[in-house]
Amino acid sequence: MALSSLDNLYRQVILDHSAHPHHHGHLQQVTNEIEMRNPTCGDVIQLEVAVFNDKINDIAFSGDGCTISQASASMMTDAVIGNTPAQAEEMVQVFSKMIIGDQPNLDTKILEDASVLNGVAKFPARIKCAALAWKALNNALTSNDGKGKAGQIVEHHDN
Amino acid sequence: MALSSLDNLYRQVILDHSAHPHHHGHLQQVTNEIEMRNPTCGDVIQLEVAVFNDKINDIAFSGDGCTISQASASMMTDAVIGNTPAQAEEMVQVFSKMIIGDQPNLDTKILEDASVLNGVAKFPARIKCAALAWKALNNALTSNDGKGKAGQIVEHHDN
Amino acid sequence: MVKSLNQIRNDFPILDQKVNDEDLVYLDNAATTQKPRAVVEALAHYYYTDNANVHRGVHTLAERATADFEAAREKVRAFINARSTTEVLFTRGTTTSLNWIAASYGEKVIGAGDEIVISYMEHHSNLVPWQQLALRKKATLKYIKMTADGHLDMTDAAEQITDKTKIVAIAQVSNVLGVVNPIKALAKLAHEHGAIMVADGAQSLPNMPVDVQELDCDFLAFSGHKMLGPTGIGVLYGKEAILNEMPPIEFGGEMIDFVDLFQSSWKELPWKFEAGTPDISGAIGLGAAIDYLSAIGMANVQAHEQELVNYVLPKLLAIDDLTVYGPHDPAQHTGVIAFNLNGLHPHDLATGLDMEGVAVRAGHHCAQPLMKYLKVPATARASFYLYNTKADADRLVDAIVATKEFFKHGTV
Amino acid sequence: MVKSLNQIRNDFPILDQKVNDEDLVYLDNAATTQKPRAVVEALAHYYYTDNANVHRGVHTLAERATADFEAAREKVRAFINARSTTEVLFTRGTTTSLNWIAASYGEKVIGAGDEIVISYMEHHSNLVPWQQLALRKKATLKYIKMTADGHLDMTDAAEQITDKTKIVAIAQVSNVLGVVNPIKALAKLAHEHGAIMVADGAQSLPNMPVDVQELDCDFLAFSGHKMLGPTGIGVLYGKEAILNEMPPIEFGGEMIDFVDLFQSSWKELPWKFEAGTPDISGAIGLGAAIDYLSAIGMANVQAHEQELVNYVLPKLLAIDDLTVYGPHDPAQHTGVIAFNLNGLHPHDLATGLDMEGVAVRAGHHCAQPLMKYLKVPATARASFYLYNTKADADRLVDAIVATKEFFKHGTV
Ligand SMILES: Cc1ncc(COP(=O)(O)O)c(C=O)c1O
Ligand SMILES: Cc1ncc(COP(=O)(O)O)c(C=O)c1O
Repeated sequence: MALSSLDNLYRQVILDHSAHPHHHGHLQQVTNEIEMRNPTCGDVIQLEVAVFNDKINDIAFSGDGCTISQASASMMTDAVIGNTPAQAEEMVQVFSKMIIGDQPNLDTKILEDASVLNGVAKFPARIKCAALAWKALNNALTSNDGKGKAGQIVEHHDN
Repeated sequence: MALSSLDNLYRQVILDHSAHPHHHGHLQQVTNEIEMRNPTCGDVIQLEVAVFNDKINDIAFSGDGCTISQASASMMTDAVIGNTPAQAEEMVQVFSKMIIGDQPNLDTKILEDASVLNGVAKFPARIKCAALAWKALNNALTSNDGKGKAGQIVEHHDN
Repeated sequence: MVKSLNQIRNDFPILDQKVNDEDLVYLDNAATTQKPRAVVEALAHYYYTDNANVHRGVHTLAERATADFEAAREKVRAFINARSTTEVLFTRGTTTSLNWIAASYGEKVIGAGDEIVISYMEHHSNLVPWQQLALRKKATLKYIKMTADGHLDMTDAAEQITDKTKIVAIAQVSNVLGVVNPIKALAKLAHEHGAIMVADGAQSLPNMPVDVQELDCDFLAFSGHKMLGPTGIGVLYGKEAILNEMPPIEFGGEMIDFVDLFQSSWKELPWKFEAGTPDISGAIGLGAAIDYLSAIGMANVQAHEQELVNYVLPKLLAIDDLTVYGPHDPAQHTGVIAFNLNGLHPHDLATGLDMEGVAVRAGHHCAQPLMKYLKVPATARASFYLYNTKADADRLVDAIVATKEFFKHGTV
Repeated sequence: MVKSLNQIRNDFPILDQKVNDEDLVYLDNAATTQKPRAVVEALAHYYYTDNANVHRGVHTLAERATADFEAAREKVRAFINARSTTEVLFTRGTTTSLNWIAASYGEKVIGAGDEIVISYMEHHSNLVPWQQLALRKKATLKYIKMTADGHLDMTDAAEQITDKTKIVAIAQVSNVLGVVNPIKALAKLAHEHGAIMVADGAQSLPNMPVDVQELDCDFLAFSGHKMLGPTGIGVLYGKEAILNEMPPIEFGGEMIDFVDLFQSSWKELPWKFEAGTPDISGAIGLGAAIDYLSAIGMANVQAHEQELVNYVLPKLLAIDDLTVYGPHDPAQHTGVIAFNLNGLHPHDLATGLDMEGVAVRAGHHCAQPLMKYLKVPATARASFYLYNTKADADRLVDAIVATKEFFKHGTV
């Protein structure tokens, strides 16, 4: 049955992250924060980041969303913690390229677990689910109003 | 050539009325008057009527328009002068039915010369040209603002 | 029905395809319906034989195009039993129709302190225009509550609608809960308080007979694309006396009587509101859709959908962990069924169903206030139409169960 | 051209028909153009394989429809060389596009005493919205004069446009006089005075290469149906910075970010302005039309029309009793030619031509102020397009002469 192809999207590690998300909740000290939505599906993420000495010291997310968006957020927090904002920006770029599937030979090692989300490229309707957390991170780090650079990180339509 | 069918529309009497319209100009004494337009083509008619003792004593028109609309106005004035407003209304009804060509056995004698405008039924784009003067008469006689009953007398689209 | 279900399905070439290696089951009809050949061929016929601009030309094609276009208006008039074609305005769709009411009638009539009454189940298109109008005018936007099973609470309606109320705007059929709202009773209530009644017919026109004189609503808005017609065309019905008093919303070609340098006057109804070249082929396509629906008969369309609901709703309710929103009595439920698998986001569910070839929607269905009211972030939604079968219903049920199993065990 | 004229004509089935027993010569292209098979087939293909609502669904058809729809937006972007698809809004047509600018940008920016500058040759759709805006805001509507041969008087433009001017709105190509207006120079003038430049592209987009970055206009409006596309679809191009500051005109589904009971927020560009289900098939059809035009090349389209004008204009000028409006130098004249037979109303002339199978328009061409300026109640107008031939031009000339003879002698 065609349902079997779901395996390509919902790998076990994704289901695990979604069921038991890492860094879920709130921080005591927050330097950057943002709330973002996928207007069409109603998914929403609140992201809190603590950047000290040019390092992402801590990060936490909350909100509502599907398996993919929750897993992606959890994996994103794992990947960026301990990195500089610049390195995190770099990861956002790599992730954005990965999920639209344009570059088959893309090196996605720096994304850690999140690299398994490459399967989403085959499910165009779900790309925005995977992208939400990363887009939120990008905006939290690069603009004040959480809107300024939203269009830059993913090449698909935001909705 | 297909131009020959123009003869059905532009009978000699129509060309004559258009070239030398009757009752063209203005009245000294006016009891009912109206200005009406065909919005699409820009044709416009000013109609002045003098009704005394329940009789259309005199009538005059001016304005701009095509051969059909000028001839129709001229023939209309000939036909209704000397009649009561009620008789004129009756003529308007007969004329309206005639030009849409629905009733082949319609008795159009009371229309006098105007009865030759029956050919217009075969030229749907020109029905409104023929109708303008009669519609103006109807409105001049039946409503104050020149709008109230405009829709009632012809069954096609006014434009 | 006049045609067999098989014959009907054959009229819709799109249904005969595989999606993700499975036969397509299209259950997203509340979003948009598929088009029968007759509609697509009406478009092609228009463009291949009659195409010209309307109401402008003296030449033969222009006359034919104008006659085709105005014939479509007459078909709409007859379909909703309006008194006259002067009451039938062509728009871009339900959303534009409702915005026009708010921008013209609303702008003129609503003042500070006036009330506009809607409900929690409204589609954003019948909510945000009123909300923004209320904000502009410092008017009060009021929401009619719902009963526990998702019906409009008519007791609350009688309280919300007061002498301060100027506009009541309610969907005739909900695009989420599958309930039918009593427009006629609401119109009576509205009129008793001197308010006008706006019916959002986006989900009712495709699925049941609608008679504007019987409902006595003052406005009715609907979309062609949800009733077998093309995208880009919709209708605003309005009572003639009200339309006559309304200023036009758009200005330009076709809608003018006379244009002077510093002032202008407008044509008669309905053209006063139709500025610019209209969607001629869209109107003609909608006319063909109405012909198609009328040949089947709207009562038959409704009966067919009811039969499907009678069949599928109990099966859905029998699935463990599945929550169905709206009434659980099939007799109370239209062909729009919203549901959630507990513990699974509806997006994941919809992706699972899509892998099985079953197309449903997942999200807030342009009804975020309703989602909040129901206390869910989103739902899945299956919506049936005249070409759907019991086999389609079975496929839906099976796919839900299979998807549930997949997510329970992390594999198929 | 890449295709021969014969090949092109074969792409347009409608041209191959008799009208009043004569082979059709369609010369009403400025009103609306005919559609090639490729456009009609794009509509049919969409409805027979991909149709679904866009931006809403998780399922496969919805994803395909969304991709098709957004691909059409990208085609428009490339066609006008906009910086980004965020600057390309789909509307119902030129008229709606222009009304949106007036209703949103105009409503926000124009105050009492401000000036809006247009010209005497504007189409009602680029005139009445500004006139009504000026009336609402007690602003001043100013008209740029024309030179004797029908060009925009740029000396007068420099006088009319002042520091009080907020909006300059001019047609890039006149739909009556067949002149091209210097949008780039006007934009420069407007910008020097802090005003924005609105270009009405309804008659330019179909007939010549247009590059919004080169023109540096702030808005550009045009219609699909005048450039081989379907009715019901049009475009509003706007510079991103300006669109970002503009409030949406219509509210509802698809354009919202978040809807709460008493307030809402909007999506990003371009969707902020596209409330409700868009004209999906219309956009796809326009995309197919752009593909068709691009394959031929807009420079080639323009050259072909120029060749026809070079051929026919001298022949028309040679007819006794025929008055041609606009420049008499063919090099200064686009494929739109307005004329009158002295002593005969253009309606009668057009009926005569129609009897000969030649479709032209007669009337005020939605340009009553221009008619007044020219001191004529109406004119006839022939407008050529890429499928017209020199034989068509001959047929026009012959039919005019024959009609003239008929009315001179009262018979054929
Ligand atoms: C110069 C010009 N502007 C605007 C329009 C209006 O276009 P539409 O009727 O497609 O809205 C037209 C065409 O009628 C036109 O020629
Ligand atoms: C109840 C209801 N109202 C309004 C709309 C908006 O219709 P459209 O998107 O065709 O403008 C819809 C459909 O999306 C609907 O279901």
